[in-house]
Amino acid sequence: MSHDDSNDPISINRRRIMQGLAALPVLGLPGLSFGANLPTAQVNTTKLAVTDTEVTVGQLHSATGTMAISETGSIQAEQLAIDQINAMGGVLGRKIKVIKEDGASDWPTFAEKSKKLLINDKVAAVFGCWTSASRKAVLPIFEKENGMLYYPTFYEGLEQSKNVIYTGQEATQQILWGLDWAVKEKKSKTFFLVGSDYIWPRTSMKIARKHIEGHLPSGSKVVGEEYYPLGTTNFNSLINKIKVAKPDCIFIAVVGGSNVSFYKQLKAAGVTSAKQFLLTISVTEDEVLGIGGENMQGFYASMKYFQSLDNPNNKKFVEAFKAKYGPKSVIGDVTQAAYLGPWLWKAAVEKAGSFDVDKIAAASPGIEFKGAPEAYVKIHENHHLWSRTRIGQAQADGQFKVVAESPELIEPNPFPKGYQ
Amino acid sequence: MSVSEMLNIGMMQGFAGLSLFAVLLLMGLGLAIIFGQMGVINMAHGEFMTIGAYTIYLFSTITENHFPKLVQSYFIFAIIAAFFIAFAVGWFIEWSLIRHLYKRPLDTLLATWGISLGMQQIFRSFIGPKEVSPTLPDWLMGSWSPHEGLDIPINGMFVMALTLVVTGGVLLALYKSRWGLRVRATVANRTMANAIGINTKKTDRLTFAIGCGIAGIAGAAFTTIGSTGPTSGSLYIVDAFLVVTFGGAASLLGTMASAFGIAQMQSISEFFMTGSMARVITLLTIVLILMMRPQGLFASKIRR
Amino acid sequence: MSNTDFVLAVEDLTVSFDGFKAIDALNLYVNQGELRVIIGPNGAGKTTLLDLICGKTRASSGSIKFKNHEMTKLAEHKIVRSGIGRKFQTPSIYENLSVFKNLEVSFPRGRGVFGALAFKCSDDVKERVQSVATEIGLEGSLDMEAGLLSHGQKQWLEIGMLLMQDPELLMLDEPIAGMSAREREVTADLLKRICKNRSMIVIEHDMAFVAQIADKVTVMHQGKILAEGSMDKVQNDPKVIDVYLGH
Amino acid sequence: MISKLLSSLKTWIDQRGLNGFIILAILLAVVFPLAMDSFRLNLVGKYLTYGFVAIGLVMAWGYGGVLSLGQGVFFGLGGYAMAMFLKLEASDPISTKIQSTPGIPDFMDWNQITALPIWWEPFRHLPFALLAVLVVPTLLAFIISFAMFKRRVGGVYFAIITQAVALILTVLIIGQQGYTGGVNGITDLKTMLGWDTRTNSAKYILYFVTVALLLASIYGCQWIQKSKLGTLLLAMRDKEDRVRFSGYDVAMFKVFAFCLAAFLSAIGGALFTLQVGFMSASFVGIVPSIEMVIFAAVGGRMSLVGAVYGTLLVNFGKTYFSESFPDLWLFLMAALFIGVVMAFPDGLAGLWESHIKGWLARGRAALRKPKNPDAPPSQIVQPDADVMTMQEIGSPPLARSASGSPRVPSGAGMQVSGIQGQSA
Repeated sequence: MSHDDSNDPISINRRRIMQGLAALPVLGLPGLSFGANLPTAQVNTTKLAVTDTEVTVGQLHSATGTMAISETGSIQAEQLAIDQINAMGGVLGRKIKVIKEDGASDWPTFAEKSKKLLINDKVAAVFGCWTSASRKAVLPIFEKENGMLYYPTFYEGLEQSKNVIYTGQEATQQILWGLDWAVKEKKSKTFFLVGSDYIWPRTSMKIARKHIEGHLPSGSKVVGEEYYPLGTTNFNSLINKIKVAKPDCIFIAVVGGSNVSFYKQLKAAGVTSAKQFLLTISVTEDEVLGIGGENMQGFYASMKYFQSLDNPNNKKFVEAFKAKYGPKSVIGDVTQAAYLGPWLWKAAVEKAGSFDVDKIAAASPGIEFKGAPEAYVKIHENHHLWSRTRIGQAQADGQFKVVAESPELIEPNPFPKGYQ
Repeated sequence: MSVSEMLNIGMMQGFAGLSLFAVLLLMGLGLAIIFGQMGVINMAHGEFMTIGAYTIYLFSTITENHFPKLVQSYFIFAIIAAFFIAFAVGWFIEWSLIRHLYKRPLDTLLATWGISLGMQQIFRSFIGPKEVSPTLPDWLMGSWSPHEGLDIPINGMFVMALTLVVTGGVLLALYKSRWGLRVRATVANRTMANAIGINTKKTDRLTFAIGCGIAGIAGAAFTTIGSTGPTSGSLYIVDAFLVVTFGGAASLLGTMASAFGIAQMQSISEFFMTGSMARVITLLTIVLILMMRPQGLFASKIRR
Repeated sequence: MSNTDFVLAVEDLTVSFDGFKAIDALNLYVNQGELRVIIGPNGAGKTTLLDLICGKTRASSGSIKFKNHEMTKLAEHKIVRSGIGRKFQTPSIYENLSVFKNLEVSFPRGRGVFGALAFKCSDDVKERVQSVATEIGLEGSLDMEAGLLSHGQKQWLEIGMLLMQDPELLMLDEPIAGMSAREREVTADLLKRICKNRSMIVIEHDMAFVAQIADKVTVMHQGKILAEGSMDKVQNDPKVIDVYLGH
Repeated sequence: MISKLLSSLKTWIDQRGLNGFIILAILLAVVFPLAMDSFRLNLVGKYLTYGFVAIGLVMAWGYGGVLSLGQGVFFGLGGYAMAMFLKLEASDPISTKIQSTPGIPDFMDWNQITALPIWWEPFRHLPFALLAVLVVPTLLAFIISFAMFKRRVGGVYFAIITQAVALILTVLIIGQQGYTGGVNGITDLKTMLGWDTRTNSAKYILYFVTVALLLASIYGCQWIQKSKLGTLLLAMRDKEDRVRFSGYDVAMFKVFAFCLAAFLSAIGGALFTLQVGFMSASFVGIVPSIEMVIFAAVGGRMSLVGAVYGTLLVNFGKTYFSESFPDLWLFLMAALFIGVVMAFPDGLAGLWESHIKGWLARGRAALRKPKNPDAPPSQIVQPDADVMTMQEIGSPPLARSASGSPRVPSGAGMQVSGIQGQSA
């Protein structure tokens, strides 16, 4: 991996002075010397797996099973971030050692492995999980064993934990601005909501419906709301229902293998971007790999990150990612969010001057990360990230063209009033 | 909604039912041969379909990179190749494992389950854990729109045509060829078939491999409507078994009837209720009918 | 239909398999204490008739009355419990159980699920096993695994298993098939002994054996009864001769 | 004196075939707790809850000849019944005050349900929940199997129909997430009647409760195997028609075997919920159901004790392989399944009976040259010379018939002959 200190994108609150100069090569180095001389007994009072030279963290994703399709990108991004941090000298002068565990797309296995990481391996932090179900399965364990989880996926919200940093967007961040944009730019009045049948699409659609019916200009309405079991491969009847309803906007949260079937069949039924406006919150560059750019072309996605984002941080990130994982690899929203995890953890540790989970949790709010590929992010009091939402239009080559970006950072609001 | 629009929707919905019928039949056909005729519970059926899908991906990649002029026509050759690759893998697996298990049908389930795990991991390790998307020829994409408001999916028509050809081929082979005669004789009475000089071992191997080959064709065809990834096959396996069981395992006619019944039930109920409820209702109906008629829709009455 | 004194009254019995009538409007009456032998060429429907009586196959139409009770609608185990025992063509015993267990399991007590759980092999059961084993000549092999018995012994064991249930009607499908001459004689003696207080239907091909045991012989052909009567009578019936020798 | 007592105890154990049982009991109740830290022990506790399913399958599949590919349904129902009780206890108005409707389970709140559904109400009471754990799955098993077996639905068909049932229930649970928790399941369970089930001491107690119940279940199943019912189940696998025409309602015996398996699975599920702290639809599906069959197959489908070892082995294998060879572990698992089916169709128990036991006995015999006190008492009965008539004429004992009739061992042990032949 090509890496030098100029790639150090980290900066934290207490070093505000340096932030303005973050792009300068040498300025990663203070992070190196900082704390390197702190004795282990001082930075680790809770018997975590931290030695004078090494700190152990866990990585818990599905490398096998149906979710491996999605989680592979997160595994790669986290590994990349950790390699970069190590190349810079690690955290508090300690190199990061990773213990990889396979959740195997099975929630009980996630629970078992998280226990193993926290109780047996005493890892200082865990980067992992993807589905809501796996997070829900491990959450009580993280809370009881007092571990720290960096969770990368955009998700339904309705959760907030001292022991979790949510590096993806919660539902309101991802959805509300996207719908506003659809009304403003695409003049959408009628919406057809489609989702896979589980908590994230259901909650997302609930929020979407409340927003459409309560907050968008009068006359906006939902003309259909449909859920299909995970793994459904046939959508012809659904597509006919959509044709009957003739919505201005199809709003989609279909996931997994179903995604591919949905878009291929949509195109085959003559529903193309030329005739129909479609906004999805579940298709990233990773999914387009399976769907095929030609089947997705012209449709829109509402995300906080697209690989094509034009900023220096992202250029470096994409370059480093491709150098490590091959020129054909793609980076989706979740992959980028997973990349943030180790960096945010490093920043929190350095701010707290300790690996102790309590101190990290307390230190996290307010931490800023200017080097994020998605550009500036900041950790909120509620352990979610302030972030911008963007609208991308799918291109034939599988990339998205960013057509709009929220002007402000959107505040994370996992328990949105009026949307429950 | 105007009358002509309702007519259009009605026609498209009718076509949706038919195309689901074709999909179910195509995925069930290979299994009907292996499970129905041989009694082998092939849990790796889905993975043989994945082999077919990856064959298309392989061909599409090679064509794109080396023979860009053939992009419009490679698909047909790839489907034929999918049959032979799946056939060869099936042949090998029959030779190495299945042939030792004919007397223990339930054990074939466990062994093929292991095969399915192993094959999924092979796909993941050697092709990659993410989904892929083969580039399909333009003529397979999009819809045929005879007039405004009516769109008939071309990939659906393609799958239907392919199903027709494969089903016809299987029926022809089973009832008109030497192989078919041998298969039917072996199913009816293995010992006697052996005694009259039929090499039942060879017949078994050929039958298993042909079943796998058809699964390969199905998987190849489904790249037009579904995903291609290490676990894509697992999306189809349960439906495939249901189709075959519901039809009455030993009868190809039954497999067809059951695929038709399930497809209509599913697609009509989906139109009037949510997808999840439609699925529950369809499955429940199947189980209730199977409880009342355990031998399946079609099974001949014989002296037991 | 009419009440009769017959143990078994089969009337108008028909069964068809996909249009093929294996039994065609058949009537058969068996008296108390009678030993009836059914003969006929292969495919005449003899085994199917036994299958119908014991409920293994369901009749398309007609009636089967056992002691004036209709049997055609009853479940198999209920038919057995009302007093009909049936031996299959090939010896049907539990190969991996001991001879003792084979007999014990056939004892008609603890036939329900929970009855079987609570069943105790009490002295009366042991006595009964002993006496039946003596009857069939296996009292010395009680601990032997049944699969190790000779073919003839297996046939006897299955008869013994039926005797454990003390059925009023005993149906035997080719009980001496595959037996040596000496075994056949012993079997004939056994059958004569055990038919003392019950009725029996025996299917057999061996005419010498039939002559030795039969009270009355029924000849079946193509699902119908061709002739019925004493051995001498049917042997001289031209129709019977035609069927066996003709065409 | 003591040695005499010991030897008489040994005879008592030998007579009842309890050797394997006692070794297992010592292993689970003494060796594991001493040798393992609380994390690993808790893992074993979790595996043992699958052990209930495996011994259930030994009874239903090995003995009853009824293969179910839907045991996850019963495991899941038992687990859900338990989870519903625990969830209600965890959802008191104070700890759920952040919700728009405090006092109901969190997932209901997320799904805009504003009052506890009526059918959840009785689950506030532990006795009802426990009753539901035992009764609901058994009843469902009864309904399914009664309908099928009365109509003689055969082995493979039955297996596939149970699969369909598993699929339906999964889709139903996921689709009705407002009432069931959906894909996520019912999570974040904390206390039972105020007793915190998440502490280390609670884990120890739950482990021993699991072991005790498992051993009791095995003992109960062994008792059933030795009863007339057990004999009949074996007899049915050999000659079903003979049993039927000896006046037994064969269907009801199969129903019993299936219900027993469901009953045991449900206990396992409830214990799983208690130990792991959540229950989700992923147990109800087809994949876990098949895996559970594999546990039993690896252990030996005719051996109760073997099934527990099989469960432990597969799960240890899964845990160890996936921790040590994260990229290869699925290959290793696949090889394990295929290897067991191909080489040891009777599983570990078969391997034990056919290879290791004899090898051990030889080793032992070689060690102590004098008389072997372990030799079983002579069972050979001398034929009585007076009643030889029928035996004389019978041909000498034949070898076991070579036809493909199902091989049925005569007891909990495994049949030795034929194993080599099968794997050749």
